[in-house]
Amino acid sequence: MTDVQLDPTKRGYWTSDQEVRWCPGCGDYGILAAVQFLHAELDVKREDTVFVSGIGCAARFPYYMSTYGMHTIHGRSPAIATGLAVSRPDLNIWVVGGDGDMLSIGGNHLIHALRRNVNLTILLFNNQIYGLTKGQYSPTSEVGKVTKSTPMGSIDRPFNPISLALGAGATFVARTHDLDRKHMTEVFRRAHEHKGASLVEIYQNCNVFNDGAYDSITKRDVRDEMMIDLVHGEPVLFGAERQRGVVMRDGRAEIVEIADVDESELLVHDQADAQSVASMALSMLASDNYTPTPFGIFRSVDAPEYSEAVNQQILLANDRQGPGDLKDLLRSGATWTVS
Amino acid sequence: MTDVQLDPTKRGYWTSDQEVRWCPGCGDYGILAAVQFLHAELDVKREDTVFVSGIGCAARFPYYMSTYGMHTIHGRSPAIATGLAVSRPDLNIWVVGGDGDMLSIGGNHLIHALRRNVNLTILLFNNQIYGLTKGQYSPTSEVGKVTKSTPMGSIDRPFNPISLALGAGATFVARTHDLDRKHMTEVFRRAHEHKGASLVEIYQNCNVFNDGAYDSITKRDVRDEMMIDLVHGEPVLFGAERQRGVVMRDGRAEIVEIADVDESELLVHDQADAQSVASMALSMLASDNYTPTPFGIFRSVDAPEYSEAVNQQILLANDRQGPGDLKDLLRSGATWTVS
Amino acid sequence: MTDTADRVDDTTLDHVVIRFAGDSGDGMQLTGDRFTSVSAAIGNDLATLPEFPAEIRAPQGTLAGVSAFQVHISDHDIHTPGDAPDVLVAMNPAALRSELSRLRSGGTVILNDDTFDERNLEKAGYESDPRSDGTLDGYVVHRVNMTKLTLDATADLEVKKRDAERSKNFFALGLVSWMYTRPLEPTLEWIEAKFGKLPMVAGANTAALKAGHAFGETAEMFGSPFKVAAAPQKPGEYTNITGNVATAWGMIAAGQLAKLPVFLGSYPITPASDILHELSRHKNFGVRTLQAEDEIAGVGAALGASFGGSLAFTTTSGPGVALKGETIGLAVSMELPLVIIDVQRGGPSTGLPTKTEASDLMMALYGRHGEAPLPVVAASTPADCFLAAIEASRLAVKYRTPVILLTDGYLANGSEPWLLPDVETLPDISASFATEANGTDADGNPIFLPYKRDETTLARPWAIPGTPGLEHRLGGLEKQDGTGNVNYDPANHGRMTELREAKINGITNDIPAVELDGPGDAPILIVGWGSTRGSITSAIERLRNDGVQVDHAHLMHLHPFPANLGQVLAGRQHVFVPELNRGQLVKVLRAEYLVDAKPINKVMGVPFTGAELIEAIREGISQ
Amino acid sequence: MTDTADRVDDTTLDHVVIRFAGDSGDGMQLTGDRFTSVSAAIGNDLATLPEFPAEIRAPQGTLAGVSAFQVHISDHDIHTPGDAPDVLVAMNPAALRSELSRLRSGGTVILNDDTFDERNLEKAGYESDPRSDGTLDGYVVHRVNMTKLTLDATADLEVKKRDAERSKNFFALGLVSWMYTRPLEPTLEWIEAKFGKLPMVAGANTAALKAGHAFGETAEMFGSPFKVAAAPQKPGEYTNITGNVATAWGMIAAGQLAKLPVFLGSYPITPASDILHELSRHKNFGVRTLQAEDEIAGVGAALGASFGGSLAFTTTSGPGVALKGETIGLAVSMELPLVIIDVQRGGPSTGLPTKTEASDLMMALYGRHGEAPLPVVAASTPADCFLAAIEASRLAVKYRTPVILLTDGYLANGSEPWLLPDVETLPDISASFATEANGTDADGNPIFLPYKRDETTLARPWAIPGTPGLEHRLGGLEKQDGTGNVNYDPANHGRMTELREAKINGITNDIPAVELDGPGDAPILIVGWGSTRGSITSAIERLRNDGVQVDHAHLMHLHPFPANLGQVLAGRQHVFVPELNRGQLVKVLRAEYLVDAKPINKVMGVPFTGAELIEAIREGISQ
Ligand SMILES: Cc1ncc(C[n+]2csc(CCOP(=O)(O)OP(=O)(O)O)c2C)c(N)n1
Ligand SMILES: Cc1ncc(C[n+]2csc(CCOP(=O)(O)OP(=O)(O)O)c2C)c(N)n1
Ligand code: SF4
Ligand code: SF4
Ligand SMILES: [Mg+2]
Ligand SMILES: [Mg+2]
Repeated sequence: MTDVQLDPTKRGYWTSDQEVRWCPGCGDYGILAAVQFLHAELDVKREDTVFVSGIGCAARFPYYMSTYGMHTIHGRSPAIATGLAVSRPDLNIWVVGGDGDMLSIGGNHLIHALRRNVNLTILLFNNQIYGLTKGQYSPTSEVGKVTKSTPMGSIDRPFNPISLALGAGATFVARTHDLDRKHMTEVFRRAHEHKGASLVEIYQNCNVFNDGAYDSITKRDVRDEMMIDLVHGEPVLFGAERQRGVVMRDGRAEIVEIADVDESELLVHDQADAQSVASMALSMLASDNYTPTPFGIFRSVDAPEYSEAVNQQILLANDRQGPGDLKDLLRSGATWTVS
Repeated sequence: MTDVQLDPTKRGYWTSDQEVRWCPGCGDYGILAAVQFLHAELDVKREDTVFVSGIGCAARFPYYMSTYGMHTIHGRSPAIATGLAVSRPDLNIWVVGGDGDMLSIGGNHLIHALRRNVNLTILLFNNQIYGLTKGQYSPTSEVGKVTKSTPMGSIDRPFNPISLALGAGATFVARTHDLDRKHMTEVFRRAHEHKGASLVEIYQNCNVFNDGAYDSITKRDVRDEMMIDLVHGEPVLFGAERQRGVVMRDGRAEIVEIADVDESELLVHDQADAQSVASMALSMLASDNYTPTPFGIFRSVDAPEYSEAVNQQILLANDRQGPGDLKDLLRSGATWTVS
Repeated sequence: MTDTADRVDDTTLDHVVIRFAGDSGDGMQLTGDRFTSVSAAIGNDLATLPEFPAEIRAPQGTLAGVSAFQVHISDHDIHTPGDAPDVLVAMNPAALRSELSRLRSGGTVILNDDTFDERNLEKAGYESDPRSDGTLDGYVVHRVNMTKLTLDATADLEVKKRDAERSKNFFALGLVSWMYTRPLEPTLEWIEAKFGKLPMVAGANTAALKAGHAFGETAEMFGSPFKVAAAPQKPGEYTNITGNVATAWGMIAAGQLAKLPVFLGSYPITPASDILHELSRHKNFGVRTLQAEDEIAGVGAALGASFGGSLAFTTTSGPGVALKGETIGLAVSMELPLVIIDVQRGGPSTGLPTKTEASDLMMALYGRHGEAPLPVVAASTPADCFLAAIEASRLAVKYRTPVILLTDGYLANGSEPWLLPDVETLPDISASFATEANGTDADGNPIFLPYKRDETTLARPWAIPGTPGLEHRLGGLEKQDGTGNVNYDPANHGRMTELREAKINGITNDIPAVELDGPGDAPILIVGWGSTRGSITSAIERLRNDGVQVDHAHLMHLHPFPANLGQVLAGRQHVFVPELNRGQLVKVLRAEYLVDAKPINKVMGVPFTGAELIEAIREGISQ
Repeated sequence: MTDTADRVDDTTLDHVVIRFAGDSGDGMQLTGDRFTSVSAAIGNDLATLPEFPAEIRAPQGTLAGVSAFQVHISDHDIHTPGDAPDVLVAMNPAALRSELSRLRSGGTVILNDDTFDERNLEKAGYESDPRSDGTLDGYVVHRVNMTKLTLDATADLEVKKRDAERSKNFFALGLVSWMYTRPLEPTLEWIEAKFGKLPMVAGANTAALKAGHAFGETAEMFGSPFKVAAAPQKPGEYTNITGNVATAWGMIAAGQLAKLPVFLGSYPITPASDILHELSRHKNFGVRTLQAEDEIAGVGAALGASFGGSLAFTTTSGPGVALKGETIGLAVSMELPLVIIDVQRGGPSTGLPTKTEASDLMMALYGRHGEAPLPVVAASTPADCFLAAIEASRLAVKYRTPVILLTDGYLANGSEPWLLPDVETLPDISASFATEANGTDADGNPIFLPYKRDETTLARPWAIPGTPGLEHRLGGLEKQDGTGNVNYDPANHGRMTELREAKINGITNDIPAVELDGPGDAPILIVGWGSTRGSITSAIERLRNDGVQVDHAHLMHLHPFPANLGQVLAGRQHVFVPELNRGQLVKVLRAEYLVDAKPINKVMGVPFTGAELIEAIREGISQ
């Protein structure tokens, strides 16, 4: 063992001995790096950290972390992680999966984990494709996508994962992308700190089956005009000169030239307002990969966390009923004695 | 056979010969009546109509309709109905189920049917309880609900079915309740007419396991103050004197006394605006059964219907490739002849 | 013993079978339950068979809505709720119509006469009045105006008429209690405890109960009351317990014995839901119950909890197990402890959800893709569910494997008196978590090998999050022997497949030999499993009385089998395997031991009667 | 026939086995495919075995990233891709390391010498250079600078160096084509057709292919080229087909033969996805494909489509079948036609997704709760998948039942020359929908009885929406015989259970008797099913050459069995059942026929070699 493996503040400490087996150039590498670097900064222990995943390229993630890990079955990771979290509220649990894993087969477990507000940090690697099975369209693929299973183009209207999560009552919802380590790290940090379920959608490039899907948003030459950075408490502005902004009009988020509106009209981003639908409106701005797209934290609101509530009931039951005694339990119904 | 069974404009024509087996007083009776009366008015044929359901009290529905029907398994009806609709776009297909069936085990199939916009009229009987299995809490039960499986009260934050459906990108979303046949009928009619997936949440009383759950909203003495009737193109007003209304402020729907605001500030309901989040804000108004609650059509927007798109691809393929010929198919790869 | 109640003397019976039947809303299950409890406390041996409709409440007064509860009480050891009731209490015409055919000839019918109006007769499908058209010829019939008498009894109480009428089941209970000399006090106390906060309800029920009792005493309809004496039972403390409660208590006990917190991930389904309900009441044992969004999430959450160090369970019925197969396969691959409890019901598909059947055995054995062997255990009486749950947990924990425990609707809802075990004598089933490295890497540094096996059990170490230095990753891809790393090597896959199999097969050495009830070398051997134990026992008691020589082996362990089973099967003239399915265990026995075991099957949603078994066995012998 | 290529004369071989191996990115599957196609067109008999890693692209140059394609070409009838290759083409050190041990002793190794640098050697885990450290002693070794030669050949083309380098697989193909006298033209045409729109790519591939060929001709390394003559084949038109394509075409054909629109509800999963892909390309047959949100939705949608009158399929692999169990049970109860295709892969759990196995048989037979019998059919060669899909459809339609069709990863991706059937001779498998009432009610009015059965087949009528007067409701609750109404009557449940069983068992009279390959009364019988056909055939050919008397029965129908199977099994000295699992069919045979059939098992993700079978059989006999 080398030094970095003994120093929790070094990335190497968080790196397992398993060879990383993603395609060269895959966006997953960058995400892995961000998560590892973040952990080198966090005050958590390796032994208290668990990565849980389903099946897919993204879902290989746990193997590459030197923590505890479960690489489970397709779609079920939020449910499996829920059981772990409820029974072990002391752990730092991350759930990782792709758009197919989490939104197709696993969609139900995801929305239930979100509504229950189980203390999980959920990373949704959205590459708008099924990578591991070699390139079928996914529930986030754009209409008309030509893939092996849709030679004439897909006809399913895609989910907007942020809108779906907000509609499901999620308490923390954010978006980042695989090219910006710093942004990822900050969003992941906030997601980790959030008490309850946090969902982070990560725009991730699959350079083999859907290369450049997000180039129209995140490439250097367009990103200023296409990426909207959400900052809590600040007006929503973007553009190279921050010359454009977002206003709410007639229930819609609309993009305007700042020059054309009164400054007071600009939408001030409030991620902490549980009643507001402005976040939903912002999520709906990005209906495809050719519209300016918000990144950052859409919503981060307080609500009771699930595993804690479970454990409080246990404490309360102990208070009320006294600690469980097997002998008493067996005698809790009517009994009689034969002598 | 009696006369009514031969006259499609009579309810009796739409009534099967099976004894209805719901508890006396169950809200399901009223819904059944509304659906049957509606069909007596619609211009559809009995033989072209199919009711598909999962498992639960609500899901017994198909047995009582004199149409074709499938009483399937728990949670799967939207998926099963999708296959039927895609393969038989000529049919009038209704999907019926409870809050457990559709939002717990079946949540994923529901949101996928909604996003795909399959031509299904989906009735979600929301009694905030598991009826058939004798009274466990459901994904729509309020926090703190004491049931057999939650003797110390439930801790799961409930889904708001309207918000969830909107977040999933549904094209038609509405709410009605079992006491108002007329309202139900109109909403069902509009749902039926909608091209694509329509979801109707029906507040339904389970008088055995969750009696009076909606009394606080729909009872005669409170309903004027508690029920908000959504009318397309009109300001959202309610109250015995229509003295209250809804405005959008800071991204929230808020209830105001009309006297306190300028009339122009009132939210004008626009169910046809696909980009607006006002419907979402309205859905979030009713966070429990003690807040004024909107009824009617939240959203009804146009979007390509799924089964039609499937069939268009078939026509197109026929145009492009010519009608399928088995002999040609077998010879479509490289072939060679041995003589 | 015969099928009908034998008079020991004029006022004493050795046993009696009573069937309470009425509308779903009539409270028959409660009535039966109370009668059972009181009889248990008197010291009778007993067995019960509740039967209720799949609908919550089918339309009142219809056949579909009939709910019944059969209870067999006895002054000696009995094994079944009785083939044919001696007494039928019918609260309405539908109950009479649907249940009468079960009554033994000459049996007693007690009717709530007030319900026999035209409407109800019609709803029940009677074209003429069964009370007068000869239908009841050959039975002893008591027509009692139970509704009216209940209303009279509660007239002073200012209860609404509709509410008062609801107490008529207590009237029936009072009457039958008088007939069979059951004390009222326990029920009065129970009413007080249960309805104390609703004095109106408590009052009406009390009044009705007493009125029914008094009616028996005064009406001069019933002759003198019968006694059924206490059965000679082993000394000790008893309680009356249903299979579902016994299962739940067994799970709690297993947690205590394993020194692990109990976790249940479940989704409601008949007839398993009551296990979830019962467990939820005992959070003071540190029990965590999660009502998941579906069965897959239920078992998934349990698997997650198992990884975290809980003793994890999932409870369900057939349709749920069908859904859980993929996750159970993952547990096989991860080699984590997990107990899946299948309370079987009538299939296929939704089938007969409230009826019993034992047709999930093959699914339990083979219902997963790939080679995914796991132990299968079955309970055979309601109380046996307690020990079966502990045994399933023991195997799961010790061998780090999912285990399927089979019970069924009959066990789940049926009850029997249970001699409470001495808690101190229950087995210690604890396993210790790994805390240290168990291997060295190429450089000689200590490392943790999550798939390095115990030499005896072949179980792998169980290291849970929170343990420093033992961080490891589990998954469903094939793993390298020892390290547990993903591995696609052909030879390794072969080895791992064989190791997983050998581990489970090895359990055969860790379970008791199968015991025989019988001489041990009888020409006829009956091999049973699950809830048929009572029926088989009672059938062979009678066969033996008739001089037929027969052994009975009843299997708790269905995979792997006890080591001596091959011997036990060998050299018999006849091997019969009665099952509430179309022949499942019999297939496995034939394949494994190449013996010509013959199936005896019944798939009707109800247990075998002793008579059916006797007939089938006699027929089998004569062939 | 022996294991190594026999020279017929100096330049003619009777068969040869070539294995192309390289990095996942090296295009080995494509190279193998092209070589196969050209050989097929020459008229060789052939069999192929593609093998690729579970990762999309494991790190370049690593063992985990090695992808290989083995092809066996021959001038006579062959049955397997060959036990041990004669020639190994290794595009990098990892390929050499991972594949060398398979090569027969004395075999030929062709290396891309340019890749044997220090880095790559290290990535492959070589500590010294295998080219010089003795590793290759005993083999004929050709070191070729494929990368450099490819770059040279494409130098004039203005292709970027990285892109040009990609064409090196065509260089290898050109070289091997020269060695075995394969024409270049078909591949040149193929390149044009495939890459015509990318002239750079087409140009580079063409140049590389020609350069490889020229290198063989000029380099004087390889002696003279060998020929492998055409195999004597039945006259007719042939195509080379993989199992997945054959399955897809069989589904389309079944739709045509049944005169029903084809519907596929599916969810992608290795190795079944290609069936979905292939079907999606043929919408002009009216084929509807739905990529569902999961496997449960896939089979559910298919069941919905079946109710609507489609010939409905769902395609998946083991984990998917595990999820579909509940819905398949519903189809059993609804008695609707439905074909579930399981392309088996290594299990349990995620297992070895790209490797083959045959361990889902028990799940196919029993993986549902309750008594839910259904027919199970298995294909035995890639081309046989076509007929197997038609047969599964025939049974589904005729008997209104779900049918499980088992193929596996080896069949799915493997290919063989297929004599195209005469479409006119394919069976008519159409069924007519019910259009009229088939019963009368109490008042004598005509009514439709959805569960009134055909007297011969016991199939119920199939009435689809759109048919006036036949409106009816299906469900998973037990149904009344005839009417199909919900029914909880015990006797009815027993009857329906037996009817469902009898319907499926009756199929035994509607399937061909099992045919024997062999004398018919040999003391040794081999019973096989699925993709082991080739291995078994080739093993017993050799055994017979050695004078061993042996019969071979290969089952397409695994439930119910052909009527004569019992007879076929009777009176043998030895019955062996080779399976790519731990012994599944053998269990069923033993249970059903009480014969002491012995398992021969392999669970390594790859087919049996002939040698393994021979050894196992010889060992079995000697015991
Ligand atoms: C039950 C089951 N169904 C299907 C599969 C096949 N499968 C594996 S990963 C996957 C989807 C991969 O897409 P995604 O989740 O987006 O992950 P990515 O590979 O793109 O990171 C599928 C369909 C499986 N392993 N298990
Ligand atoms: C796979 C499966 N899981 C569980 C059940 C048991 N079950 C039947 S209905 C139901 C829920 C009923 O609640 P809901 O859907 O709200 O319908 P309601 O009865 O309230 O109308 C459950 C859990 C089942 N039949 N199948
Ligand atoms: S297939 Fe795509 S997502 Fe998967 S590892 Fe390769 S580049 Fe990444
Ligand atoms: S249990 Fe509730 S929902 Fe079900 S039929 Fe009765 S009242 Fe209706
Ligand atoms: Mg993806
Ligand atoms: Mg409900």
